Amino acid sequence: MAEQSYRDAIKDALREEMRRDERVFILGEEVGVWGGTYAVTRGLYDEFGAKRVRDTPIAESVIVGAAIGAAMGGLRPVAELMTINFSLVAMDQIVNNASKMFYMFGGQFSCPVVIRTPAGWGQLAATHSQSFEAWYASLPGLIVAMPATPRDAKGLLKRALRSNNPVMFIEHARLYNVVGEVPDGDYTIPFGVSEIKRAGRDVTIVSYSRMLHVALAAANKLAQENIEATVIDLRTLRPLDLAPVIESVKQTHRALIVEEDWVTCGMGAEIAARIGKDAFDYLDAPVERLGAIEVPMPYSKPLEALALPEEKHIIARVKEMLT
Amino acid sequence: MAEQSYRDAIKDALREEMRRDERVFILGEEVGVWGGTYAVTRGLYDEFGAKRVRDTPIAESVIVGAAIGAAMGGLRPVAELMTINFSLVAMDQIVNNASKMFYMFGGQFSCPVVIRTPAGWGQLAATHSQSFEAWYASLPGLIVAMPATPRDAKGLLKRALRSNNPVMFIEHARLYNVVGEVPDGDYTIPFGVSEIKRAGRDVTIVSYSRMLHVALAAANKLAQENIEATVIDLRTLRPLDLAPVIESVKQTHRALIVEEDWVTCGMGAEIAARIGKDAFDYLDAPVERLGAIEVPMPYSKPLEALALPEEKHIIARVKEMLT
Amino acid sequence: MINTATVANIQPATRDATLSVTREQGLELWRQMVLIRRFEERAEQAYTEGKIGGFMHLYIGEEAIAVGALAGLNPDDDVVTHYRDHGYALARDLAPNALMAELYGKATGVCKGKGGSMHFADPRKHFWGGYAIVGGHIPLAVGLAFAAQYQNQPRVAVAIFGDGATNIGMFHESLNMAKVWNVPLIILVENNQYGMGTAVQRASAVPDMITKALAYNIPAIQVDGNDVLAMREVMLNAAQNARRGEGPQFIEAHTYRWRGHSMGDPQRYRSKDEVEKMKTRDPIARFENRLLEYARATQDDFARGRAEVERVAAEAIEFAETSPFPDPAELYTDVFAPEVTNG
Amino acid sequence: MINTATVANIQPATRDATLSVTREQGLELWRQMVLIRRFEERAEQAYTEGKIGGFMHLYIGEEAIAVGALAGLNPDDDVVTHYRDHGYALARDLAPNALMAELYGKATGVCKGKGGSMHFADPRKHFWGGYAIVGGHIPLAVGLAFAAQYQNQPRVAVAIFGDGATNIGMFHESLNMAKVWNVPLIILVENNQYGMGTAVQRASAVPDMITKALAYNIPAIQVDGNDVLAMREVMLNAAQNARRGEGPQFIEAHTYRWRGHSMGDPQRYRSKDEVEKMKTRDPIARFENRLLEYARATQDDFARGRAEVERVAAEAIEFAETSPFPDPAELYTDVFAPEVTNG
Ligand SMILES: Cc1ncc(C[n+]2csc(CCOP(=O)(O)OP(=O)(O)O)c2C)c(N)n1
Ligand SMILES: Cc1ncc(C[n+]2csc(CCOP(=O)(O)OP(=O)(O)O)c2C)c(N)n1
Ligand SMILES: [Mg+2]
Ligand SMILES: [Mg+2]
Repeated sequence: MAEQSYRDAIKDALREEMRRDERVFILGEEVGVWGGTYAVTRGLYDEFGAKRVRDTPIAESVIVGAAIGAAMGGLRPVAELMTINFSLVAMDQIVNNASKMFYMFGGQFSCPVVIRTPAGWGQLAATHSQSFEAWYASLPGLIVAMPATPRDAKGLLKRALRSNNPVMFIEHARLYNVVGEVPDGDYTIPFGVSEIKRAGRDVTIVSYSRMLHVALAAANKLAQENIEATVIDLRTLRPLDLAPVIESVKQTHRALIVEEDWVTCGMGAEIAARIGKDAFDYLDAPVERLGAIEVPMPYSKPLEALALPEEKHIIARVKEMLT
Repeated sequence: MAEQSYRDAIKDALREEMRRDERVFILGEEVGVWGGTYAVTRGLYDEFGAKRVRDTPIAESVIVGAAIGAAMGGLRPVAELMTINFSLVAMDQIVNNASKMFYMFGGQFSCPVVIRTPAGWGQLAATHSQSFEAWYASLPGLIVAMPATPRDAKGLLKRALRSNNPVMFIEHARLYNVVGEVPDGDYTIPFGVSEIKRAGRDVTIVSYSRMLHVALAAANKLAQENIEATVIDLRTLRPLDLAPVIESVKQTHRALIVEEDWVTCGMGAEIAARIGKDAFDYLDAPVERLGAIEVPMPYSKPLEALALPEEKHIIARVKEMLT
Repeated sequence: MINTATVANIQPATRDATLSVTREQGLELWRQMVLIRRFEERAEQAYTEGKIGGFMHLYIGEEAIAVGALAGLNPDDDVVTHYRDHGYALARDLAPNALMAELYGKATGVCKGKGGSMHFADPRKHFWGGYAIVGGHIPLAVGLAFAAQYQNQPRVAVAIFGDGATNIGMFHESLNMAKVWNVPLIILVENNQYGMGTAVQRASAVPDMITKALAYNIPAIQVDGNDVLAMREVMLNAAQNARRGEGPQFIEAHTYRWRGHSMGDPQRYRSKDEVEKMKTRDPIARFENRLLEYARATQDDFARGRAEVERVAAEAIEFAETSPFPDPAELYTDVFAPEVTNG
Repeated sequence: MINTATVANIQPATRDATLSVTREQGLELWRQMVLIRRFEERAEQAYTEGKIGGFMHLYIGEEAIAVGALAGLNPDDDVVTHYRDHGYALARDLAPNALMAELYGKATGVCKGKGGSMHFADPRKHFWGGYAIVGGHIPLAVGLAFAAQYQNQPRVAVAIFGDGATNIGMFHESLNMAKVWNVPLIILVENNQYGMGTAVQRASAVPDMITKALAYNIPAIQVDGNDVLAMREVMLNAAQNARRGEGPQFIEAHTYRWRGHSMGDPQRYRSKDEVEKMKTRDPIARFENRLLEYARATQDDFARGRAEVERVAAEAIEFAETSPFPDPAELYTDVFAPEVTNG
């Protein structure tokens, strides 16, 4: 076990898989010479050369579409979209080609493509601060991973690179420098297995990606006031493993979902709906959701801060739920 | 009050608004000479000419984007997207321009654009049978209307054409021939007002667009077995008026949401989550959701039929809920 | 094949002199064209009888493009096409039975009935399918061409689509990246004069599709798409160039769509006269004349050929009619490929 | 302005002879360029001090394009640009105070602090904003141009963006539809040799952006973008053509980005030498020489002008520093425009 940043864990996953499988290659804007605008691919161009780490024009449709075509042709492409916001211009490729190909042609050929892209914010304003994981999670045929820790990022990405299915791999710009323990040697993490990060009797907090860390911090603070929260990391949003969530809610009788996305029609809606059904008889309070304020993201720093859910909101909401 | 088809009601809304407001014009693929592939705009080209009913190249990004620009320039464009599936290639324009413009520039200029597009199916296979209303309903800054009846289609569309905000106006290919009563003269229907279509004591069924009719038919059948359902039509999905739904659930203690979209992360998730919260103390059974089977839509007719929710599923589900 | 550097030289490549194939080859090309037409006429009839549903786009009148183009390719060259895909599938030798069954939505269909008319495919024949989003499949062809290049395989990939599709963004992004990456991609534009009801010049800023290749410095050529041998030759040539590392090649084939855009098109946008006039350029009739003149073909050959095709088309209908619909359980299969870790 | 029909004739339009403006006009253009540079240098410093956040793309070295281009337009011509928008906003006479306050995210900002560096706008000045999705604003300019045409107003619309943006689909769709609709659109491509870290020829199949106009039969011209008067002239000319109904016009302006793509760019993709060499073509210094030579300008004029600009930039900083942040309630305003029925 060594400590490693989320960024380096992802880079190692790419590097290791590129070493073991000639078919893996990377394409995207500034992934090569520049080394990736979030420096995730830095060094890979030097090691693997222009053939396998390929800079592209600013043309997300063909970045994703050509990745899909290359996958059909026997390769294992990793398409990097500089941010998830730009996936909007490649949306048709993801929805209509990647996620449907296997089914539409009757299972004749699959589409093992990995689309890596960070969500995030940081005074980037309305068009550059979005998070579309719930959209992607709505699509049959697409796997959606959204890891919170270096260990999961590496293990899930390696899993994705060996998968026979299209994977939307959503990173987070504000997690790249977060450090955590990463197992030594080769390992993968399966899709559709949520993880209990912390066990507590009073409330079940469900989260993923960056908000998991905020939820854990809030849980630690709550513990000082003798409120014990279970915190569960979903890790993949499709397949979505809610079994441990339901299990936990049966003990705690209360659930809070924390996401960075807008609440309306976000992941939390789906999770709340399912808890409301599968743990119906166990709930002592309504399932609560916490997410971003429903406005396009403003640039101004204090306004932006107000738009995002924070530790204090989680703490306050949990306390409300317990009274 | 006259009987009119959903198609003609929409056409009349367009015609009447074009007559009263010179700024209104229509653009889209085959809207002019052809008369619209679903014949909605048929006759308008003859009446208003090529200046105001404009055929475009197959280029959805510029169809929507130019509509937005024309709105900035003082016009009131109606962009028709042949089907909602093609909105994927215009997604960036809808999300990043239409829905954010007013906020991002500090309220300096608005974007009064109407995007008309039908959802639907009919052996059209995986890429042509989708329904993305929950995606659009997740966006702050965008109004999403999805009318079920000729009266609402006309009234909401006229409202949209006088609105100062961007409206995603989602029609349904399989409703165009449905006939219903349409008030005489000029009228509009406000956004964000759900309508109780039928009152009953036993269960609250929430729906919209085509599934509303299926829900009503099911409710009528259920009534024969002395099960009385309240059926509520949401009419607009953003703003979303759940007040009558909550009110009703407080009486019936049971709710079922029926949609044509996939259930996971669909509109039903949001509605179920809100009912679960706002009517928590009144629910005698979990909120239920019914929607399409979670697979890309198959072409084969019997398979397609199996993928879609039907009257009988609603009836069965309601009965389950009541036992 | 004219390099775009000298745009002024772009010339149509209509050649009508002698026969560039053997008698047997010629008769085989003819047979394929006739098969496509009869197959579609039978499908059209079945559609009218309500046995086929959804969108069905007929290729009647355009047969020479698919047949000639695929005759100019190797069987393992990758083909990606739009929804108007019957002609290509038949010319790539996909079984008429399985194709007709697909139209009927039967379990014996080439995609088990899940794809339908717009989504014929058979990867074993490097026929990667018909796609229904206009322009959405062009990037896939770029990727297939890249995969061949990456793996040092001598394959080329062909992206096929219509004049209307040249106006969408994905066309542009694909051609540009294909050229920058210098991949062995052949862009084949079927200019059948209309995108649905919109005549080319009402949708495109330039009347000639080859002009668009200039923006990417991609060599481009125009060809009479109703001349099966001319088609074959330009494709042979383009494939040769692409195969030897010269990067993307662009072909614009002129033809005319005899039928409506898809079943049920009221065709308000063109006159019956225009259609009748264009039908006089029937690629099959024209080729028959050439075969008679240059290849010692006889009316007997044609009669035998037609009878054979008739039998094949009838059998396809019979097969489709008698095949079972997919088992209801099939609804749930094929969402995800088996998740076997590959190491 | 060279029509694309005669592609062989496309020539750079660098003109360096006499002065085509009066002394006062010349000094004003010079002042605008100097203001843009000093404004940005001050912003750069403030960014380094952590007072400005997010993405900030500097225009330093490219000033002649914005200043010359807008000098060739009427004040009510519609302007839509990309995120690298400081130069255009200042050249369109938006208040430096409000712009700097926007960078600081203050309530007094031109967009109340909601937009930031990439989203300056003021519709009263027909400056419709900077947009941050590459190519995403080009369709808007088509719509604005169409609105002018529809309303019989003599305005033109200008879409401004970089070399890198020419590779995205929305560029293609926009140019094609603009030409088909013959709208008064001017496409101004700032070829600053890089899209982020990618040199033009690594991303574009053709090195000259004007070549892309061929695909739409749009008249195109290349101009030295570091020559403010040449810029003004080509824009005057393009605007005149567009205004008299000749449809879209395309301008490629050559320049060089002195700074990184945005703040914090490690610039691994180019050498310091290259940057230094390109800096010798400084548009401001070059124009000073011409003013000295042809317009009886003196070093005194420049000294006075610089002092004035210095004062304006300093005041902008002061204004931004002392302005309040938006009220928290502002977070919730401006999501929807007032829903007053208009009849
Ligand atoms: C993105 C998108 N927009 C619109 C459509 C609807 N549509 C299907 S085919 C077609 C016309 C295409 O014309 P062309 O490319 O010339 O091909 P042809 O049908 O003539 O063979 C249109 C508009 C679609 N399928 N996808
Ligand atoms: C669709 C999209 N893809 C990627 C980006 C990230 N990005 C922002 S600016 C830029 C480079 C644009 O270069 P160019 O068009 O030459 O303009 P310049 O910055 O040189 O002025 C990129 C890739 C984006 N904003 N939008
Ligand atoms: Mg066509
Ligand atoms: Mg640039």
